[in-house]
Amino acid sequence: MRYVLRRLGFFVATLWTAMTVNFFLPRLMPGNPAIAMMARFHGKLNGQALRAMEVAFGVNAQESLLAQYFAYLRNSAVGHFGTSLTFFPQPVSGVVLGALPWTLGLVGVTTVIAFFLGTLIGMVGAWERGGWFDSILPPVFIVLSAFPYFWIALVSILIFSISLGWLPLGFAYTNGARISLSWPFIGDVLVHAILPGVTIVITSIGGWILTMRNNMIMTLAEDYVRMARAKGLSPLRIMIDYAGRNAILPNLSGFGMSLGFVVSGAILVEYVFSYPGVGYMMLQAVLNEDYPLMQTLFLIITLAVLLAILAVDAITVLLDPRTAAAS
Amino acid sequence: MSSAPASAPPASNPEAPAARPTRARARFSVPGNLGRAVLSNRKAMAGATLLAIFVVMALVPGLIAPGAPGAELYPPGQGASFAHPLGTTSYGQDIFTQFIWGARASLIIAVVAGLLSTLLSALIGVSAGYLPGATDGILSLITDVFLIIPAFPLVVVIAAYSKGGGNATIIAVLVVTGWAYGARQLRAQVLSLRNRDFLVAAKLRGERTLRIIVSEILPNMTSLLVANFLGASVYAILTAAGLQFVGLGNVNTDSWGTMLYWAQNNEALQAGLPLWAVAPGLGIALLGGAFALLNYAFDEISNPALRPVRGRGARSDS
Amino acid sequence: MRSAIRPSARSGDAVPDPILEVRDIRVEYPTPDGPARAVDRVSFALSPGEFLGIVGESGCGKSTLLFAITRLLAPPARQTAGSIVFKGKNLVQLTERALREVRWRDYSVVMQSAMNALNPVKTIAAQYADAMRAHGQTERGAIRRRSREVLSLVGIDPVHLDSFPHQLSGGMRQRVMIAMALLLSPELIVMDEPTSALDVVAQRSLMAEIKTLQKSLGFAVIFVTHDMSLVGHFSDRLAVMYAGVIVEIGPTRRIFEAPGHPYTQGLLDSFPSVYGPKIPLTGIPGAPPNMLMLPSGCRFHPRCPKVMERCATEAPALYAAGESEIRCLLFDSARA
Amino acid sequence: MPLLEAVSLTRHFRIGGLFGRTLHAVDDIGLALREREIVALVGESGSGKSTVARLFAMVFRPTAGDIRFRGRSIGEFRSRRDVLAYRGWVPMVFQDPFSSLNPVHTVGYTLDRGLKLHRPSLSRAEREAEAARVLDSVGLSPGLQMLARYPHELSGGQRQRVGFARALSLQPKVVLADEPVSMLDVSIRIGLLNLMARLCDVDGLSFLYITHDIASARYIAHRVVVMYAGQVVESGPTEEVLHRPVHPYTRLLLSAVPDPRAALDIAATDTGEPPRVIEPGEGCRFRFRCPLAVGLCAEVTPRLRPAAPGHEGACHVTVGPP
Amino acid sequence: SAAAAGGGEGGTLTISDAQFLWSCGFSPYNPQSNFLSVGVIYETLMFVNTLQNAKVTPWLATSYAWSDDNKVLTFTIRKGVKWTDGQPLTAADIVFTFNLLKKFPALDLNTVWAALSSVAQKGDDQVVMTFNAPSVPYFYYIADQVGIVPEHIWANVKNPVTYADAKPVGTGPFTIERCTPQNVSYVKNPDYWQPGLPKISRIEYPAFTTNPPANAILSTGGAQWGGQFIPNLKAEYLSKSRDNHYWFPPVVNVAIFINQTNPLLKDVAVRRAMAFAIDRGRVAEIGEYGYEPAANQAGIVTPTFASWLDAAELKAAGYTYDPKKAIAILEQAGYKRGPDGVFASPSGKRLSFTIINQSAYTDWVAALQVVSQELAQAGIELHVQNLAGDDYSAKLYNGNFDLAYAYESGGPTPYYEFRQWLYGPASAPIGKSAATNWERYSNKETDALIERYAQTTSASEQQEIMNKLENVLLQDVPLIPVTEQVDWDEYSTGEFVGWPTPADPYAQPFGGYTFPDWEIVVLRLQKK
Ligand SMILES: Nc1ncnc2c1ncn2[C@@H]1O[C@H](COP(=O)(O)OP(=O)(O)OP(=O)(O)O)[C@@H](O)[C@H]1O
Ligand SMILES: Nc1ncnc2c1ncn2[C@@H]1O[C@H](COP(=O)(O)OP(=O)(O)OP(=O)(O)O)[C@@H](O)[C@H]1O
Ligand SMILES: [Mg+2]
Ligand SMILES: [Mg+2]
Repeated sequence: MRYVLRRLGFFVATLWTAMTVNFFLPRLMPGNPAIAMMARFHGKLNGQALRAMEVAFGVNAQESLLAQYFAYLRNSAVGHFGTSLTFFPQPVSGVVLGALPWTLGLVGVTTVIAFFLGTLIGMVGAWERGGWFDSILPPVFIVLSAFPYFWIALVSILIFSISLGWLPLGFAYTNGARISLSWPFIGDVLVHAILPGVTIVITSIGGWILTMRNNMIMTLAEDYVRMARAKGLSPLRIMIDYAGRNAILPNLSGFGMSLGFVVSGAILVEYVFSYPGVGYMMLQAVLNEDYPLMQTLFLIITLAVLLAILAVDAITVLLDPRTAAAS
Repeated sequence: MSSAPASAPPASNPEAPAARPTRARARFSVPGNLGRAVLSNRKAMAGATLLAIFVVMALVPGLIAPGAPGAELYPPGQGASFAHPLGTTSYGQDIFTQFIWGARASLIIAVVAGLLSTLLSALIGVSAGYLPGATDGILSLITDVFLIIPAFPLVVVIAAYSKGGGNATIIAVLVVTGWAYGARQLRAQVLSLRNRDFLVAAKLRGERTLRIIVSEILPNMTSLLVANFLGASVYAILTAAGLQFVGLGNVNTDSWGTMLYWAQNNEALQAGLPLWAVAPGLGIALLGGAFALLNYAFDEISNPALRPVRGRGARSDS
Repeated sequence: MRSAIRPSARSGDAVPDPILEVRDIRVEYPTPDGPARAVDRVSFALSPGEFLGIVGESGCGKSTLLFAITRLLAPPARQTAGSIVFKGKNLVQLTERALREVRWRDYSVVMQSAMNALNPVKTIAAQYADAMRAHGQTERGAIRRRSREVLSLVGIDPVHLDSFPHQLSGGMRQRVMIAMALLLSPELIVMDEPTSALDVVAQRSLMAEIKTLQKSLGFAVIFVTHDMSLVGHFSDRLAVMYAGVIVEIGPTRRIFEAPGHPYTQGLLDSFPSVYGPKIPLTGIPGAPPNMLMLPSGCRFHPRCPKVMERCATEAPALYAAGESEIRCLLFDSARA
Repeated sequence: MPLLEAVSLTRHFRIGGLFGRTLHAVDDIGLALREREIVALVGESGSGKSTVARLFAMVFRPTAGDIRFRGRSIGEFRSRRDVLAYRGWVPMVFQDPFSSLNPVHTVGYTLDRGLKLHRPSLSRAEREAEAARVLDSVGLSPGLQMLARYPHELSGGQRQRVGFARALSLQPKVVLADEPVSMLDVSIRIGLLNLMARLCDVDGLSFLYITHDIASARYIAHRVVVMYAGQVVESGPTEEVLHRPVHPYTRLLLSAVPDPRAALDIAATDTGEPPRVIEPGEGCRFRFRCPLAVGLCAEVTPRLRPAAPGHEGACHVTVGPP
Repeated sequence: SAAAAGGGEGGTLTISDAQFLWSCGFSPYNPQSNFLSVGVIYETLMFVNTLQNAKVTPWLATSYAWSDDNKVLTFTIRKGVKWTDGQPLTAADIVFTFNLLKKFPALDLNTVWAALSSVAQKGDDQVVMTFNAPSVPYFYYIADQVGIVPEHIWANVKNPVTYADAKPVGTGPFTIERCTPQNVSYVKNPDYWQPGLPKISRIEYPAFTTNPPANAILSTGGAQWGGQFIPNLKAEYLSKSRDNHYWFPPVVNVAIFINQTNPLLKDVAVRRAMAFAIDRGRVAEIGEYGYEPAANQAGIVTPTFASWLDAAELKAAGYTYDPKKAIAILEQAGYKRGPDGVFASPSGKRLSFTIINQSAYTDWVAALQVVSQELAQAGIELHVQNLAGDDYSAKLYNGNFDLAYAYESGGPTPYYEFRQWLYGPASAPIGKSAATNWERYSNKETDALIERYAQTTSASEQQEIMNKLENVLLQDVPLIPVTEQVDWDEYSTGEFVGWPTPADPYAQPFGGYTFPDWEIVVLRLQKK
């Protein structure tokens, strides 16, 4: 009971803090959206258009900051996120909903893949400690994880798209293709996801390998693993059911966090690959001072993290009977 | 049958034989042994060597590559040659010079941001772990909130806001968004230390709380603090590079991230000047890699259970 | 003028038809300062149904020996010599796959701390089932039936089969472990300090229970502990270890009545008694040796009250002394 | 007047938060320690022995009751000076020699800090000399050399002695020794017990010796206090309690004490289950395991009553109802 | 490719340009996205060609006429034009369109209602526009920049300001088939009023978030028309195919705007010295890879507007790169060089300035590095402050700068740029946002000249006025044109022909932003 209350308090406090930060931060920035928009046009716009935009965006409608803040809280609560300035005059919710599936699909799926692959490699590495598998894969991936993501992405675009021409150099699907649930389109999407996906996995897998390997090594020294060997269980069963299952538990909470960070991690990926997801949108929102869009994205990311943590909490309880008892 | 107990220890000091500090160096919790430990670990050695090279580059770039990194002095777009080992940029700057000078900014960001966020982590994490009840609750909540608030977008926003502030702002941003993870780890560690009798002993001795934290708890966490510092440094290197790459840093600084920004803007990879992008990219990667390797190895050093098993070689006579 | 009788030569006639014969086992831990020999040339034999206690101070290599016997040494430990013949098969030569056959069916293990030896995320029933399935018993009903049976044997309500380890008290967990060891009715159960995590009262009552089970089911037991007094009542034979070697082995009663090795004497002298006269005890001066820097000659000589000159240079063998064998030059009748 | 005395000492812990329950770690106990006396506090795991020590050491505050040092309630010690003084008179030796020394500090540092805080009149050199002297006195010689050692360079027995030295350097009146030998090898254990006895005889120290090893209690203690589930169930002169135990728990405990030379005698039916101390309610807390339990035991908590001069027990059956 | 498969017989034109993600709104009055619709979907009354001295081509209007006092402009509307929903275009639609802009000033991107007083229908095919004052230059905004919308649809739009217009109904040669944030697909309007046009069947306009993929797709033949800066054009584009071509016609000046309120910069000697100290050729070479030509101090973009240039005056003024001259000017004006080589005013103020710049425009950042190195040689210290877009713009518009690197929007003649630069009433005090004239130049005579130009349709008079305005730039140096901003235009003749070229500059070449010009281009294009 106390546990549930604590969790609840934590969620509310986090959400509120995030929303507040996210309200005030952009407002501290100089300039206004109309000016930001002008800047983007590289002088092609007539100077008078600035006035027109200021009127359209309503940026000069002066209201006290506090009033704006409460209006913002109220509107957020009922799912009113306003109109995007970058994608004027589209409603923010539509813009975000259009972009979210792509990000979740690409970055979300690859994060899950990276987690499972990394966990697997860490597990097998620890199991085969000192063997060739363990001496090669973990160190290589751990060093790779310190590489700048965008750089690996750029180099792989150069090699696989531009030089070899094997894979598309960006986008979520072929331009002009009709978005549908047909096999050709899905195939098209998958082909487009290979390069960004693989680069994400390559650069993010190291962390999982490291923690899983360390946990696994600790777990392998536990008496119950020795006990499992003593019982004559098959190595696979010991590795997965006895050592692995226990070793993965500490990793789960990290996984919850990272699932939520999918959205933020997407920024560079989508920037490099012209991927039409929320990460790129975030960057645009910041550059264009698109408060409504920025705030909604922030909110969504925060909510995503919280939801992911909630989900992971639930999974942890399923996997680890002790947590249920502790609460 | 019985003879004089030739080597019997004096009765007053029964444990003397075992008291010789023979196994002292097998323990690594004492910072003094750190260097030795690093030397004995291959991964740590590799990381330390790389780091040493970068440190030299950062300290005396002028010795390795005399000349101003930003000066547009040479014919633009040259390939690698004896005069320009990495060629020149589209603006006629020497890429090698830029590369060497760029180490400094990246290293400074890594070290300073790493240190500051470790400091903040330690302050908040240790206080939360050691102080009871409400203090812990509030500090933990703050930590969690900072963990949850999406860091990179926050970084982007702050960086965009504080444009032109240079490295100081980037570092501030990295610290603000980077400390929470470490604080949480440190808190957990303190919680496990909290009920150790030596802390009770210190309290019973009459030590004040601050002194207990500073001189009894913190020294016990050196390995975690070091790991934390290394992790925070990698985070700083990568995030700063990412920021500079998307153009949110100060584009006039001499850093690898900025070099990449310029290279990317001039499409160095496609335009036949791949070294312009490859060199700083590798620089960041290797610097990050050096920290990562050190960290990886440090896990092994500070946690004996993780030490590598060298399958062969140690087998003795039988 | 008796000659030193090597245990291998003797075990055959002392214990007819041993179920387990351990010969010259040596185990090393590689360390930065060279290999630490935690177990050195240990030999003994065990008859069916026999209860062998192994005692010695903390760190003298008891657990290591036990894990070597059960082939459960985990890296970095390495067995560098010796054979372990169990029911006619040399376990050292068996492949991991062949070993899996033998394990649990023919011998099982009870470990020191039941909390750590039970997988915390699986129910007791699942852990029992794993063991039985690994040995060909796949029928659910039979698994369930047998699980209930063994739990009842150790006096635990079978409803606890569906509990997780953390839901049981320490004493119950230990019993669960012992029941698990009985699942496949093995002929040998190896126990590594199975009660040391328990309160004294619980410790004694569990020991009594083990003894009862052993008598009724007839399995042999190797029982490792550092608590000499604990095995006094229960074991048929006793092996006393010091710094990786067996210094004395013989019938328990005999050792308690007339300890031969000065170390054994010292051990017995270190326990105050609740009964009898209150006498000042001296214990054993000094501390156990560092495994990396073992004293030359007899490993006990730096602490030995009866040390002789040759002790520092000459490593004693196990010498027969009545029903016991003692590793002390005092008993070297050949030279004495 | 006893040197150190607990009167109706009670300590409860709240567990489980909002709808949490109360754990009665120590419930209304009385305990007195005279000068130059070793009192053994025995009882099984979780019976509240450490909690009593920590209450005496002012690690915890009592939920109820009082602790008096030379007749003065220690609750009155409020100023830092008073508290410091008390801590110097009544130091604690910890159960676990491995966790009670900070691995990053030398033996010298540990001792020096204590001296600096408690005996500020000593100069730096005097403190060093004093530390070395105390180390020598507990058999860690040469003391001067020991000062530079780190804990990991010491064996368990040596650490335990450092722990003693740390307490002794403060020139204490009473030492609270919480299971000081439970983690040690037999060969080292006895040496420490001998040291305690000597300190009591020679230097006139008092000890609260906490253990669950009744044989070692007999070996050094003048009096024995038996605790069960947070309460004192029996107390009296050592030989008296051991030879004529009145409480069924004391008897059980004694029957579990190994005497290799004697025949085995233990009720195999007793499970050794931990006592129930979470909201225990009225009634004898041992009744669930007690072979003698009668109806009254479930209704009325037995109180300590004299069974013989200086020997008290709390049992309806053996000592009689209140 | 999948796109080509759906192209039909006319072929699919793919445009490559670095944009942000599409918002899929096509309102012709949304400044962020109107370039996607004005022209190809919403057509204009006339087409005014910037590259051919403002040559006018009739479009939705067949003719226009100014009244004698240049205060009334009358258009005759074309007959037989249909909206893509089948309704006919009428003069009422034009009247409705302009009155919509009046009602909702946020839509009036060119502030035409600053000059207009009324728009009314005359007869069934004429529209009469009345101005407050003679306003000849407004013809360009009214005829060429305002997309005409159908009254029968827009009259029902509640709030045209926030109306996205996802399914636009226009008169143009294309309609929107599909739009996703990543791509806009145009498909030909089969009932277009110019028979036989357009010849191409589809246009795909993908959104690239950064330059490199846009460039890559262009050079690998995935797109046929591009409008972005390609750093190493030869290696990266031209060498890839013999069909790949480029044409970068300059249109406006990139200039150093000099804050006229800065006490040190008030001194014309300082401004002139700077104009001499900058090697425009080198800036163009290093900063712009030589693709953007050096500008001249007269402010006339050449060769585009070469006929307007008073070459003799320019030559006489002699603003060639000459650091010695710069130093001489300063010394003559009483400035003294300090020990650090930087000049100081007689009152001891160092000639040290900060120039604000857009950090996102890497070519400018590079260009300014050259500029600051050059000014340093002439004893003027320059700090470059590269700012994020919004920060930069805020400073620029509010006049919070010493110097600013920037440009103004142009028009079909140099007049437009000069008006933006120099017209005093269009400016604002420091601290208030100025739409144009960011350097806060203020000169009554100049203002009068600019106003007089608006009153005449006489070419010779216009030329005379322009000569005087050029002189203002030469003598007063309110700003220093450094390079000439070009329209980046890369195209492939592999699939389509009919592109504008220097030999046939029938429209501004690149599609993005240069509306309605890109409509003119796609109407000319045809399969090879
Ligand atoms: N992983 C290891 N690396 C090096 N030495 C080890 C390792 N594990 C154990 N040892 C050493 O081997 C020796 C024997 O250890 P073992 O655990 O067998 O002792 P034990 O008799 O079972 O002690 P205890 O009674 O404390 O369980 C000890 O000296 C120990 O320090
Ligand atoms: N800080 C605390 N918070 C909550 N419960 C506690 C705390 N300290 C002790 N307890 C509980 O109080 C009871 C008595 O504990 P205590 O440590 O005094 O027992 P003990 O007799 O010393 O046991 P042992 O012999 O195992 O050391 C136990 O049930 C314990 O769980
Ligand atoms: Mg052991
Ligand atoms: Mg205790």
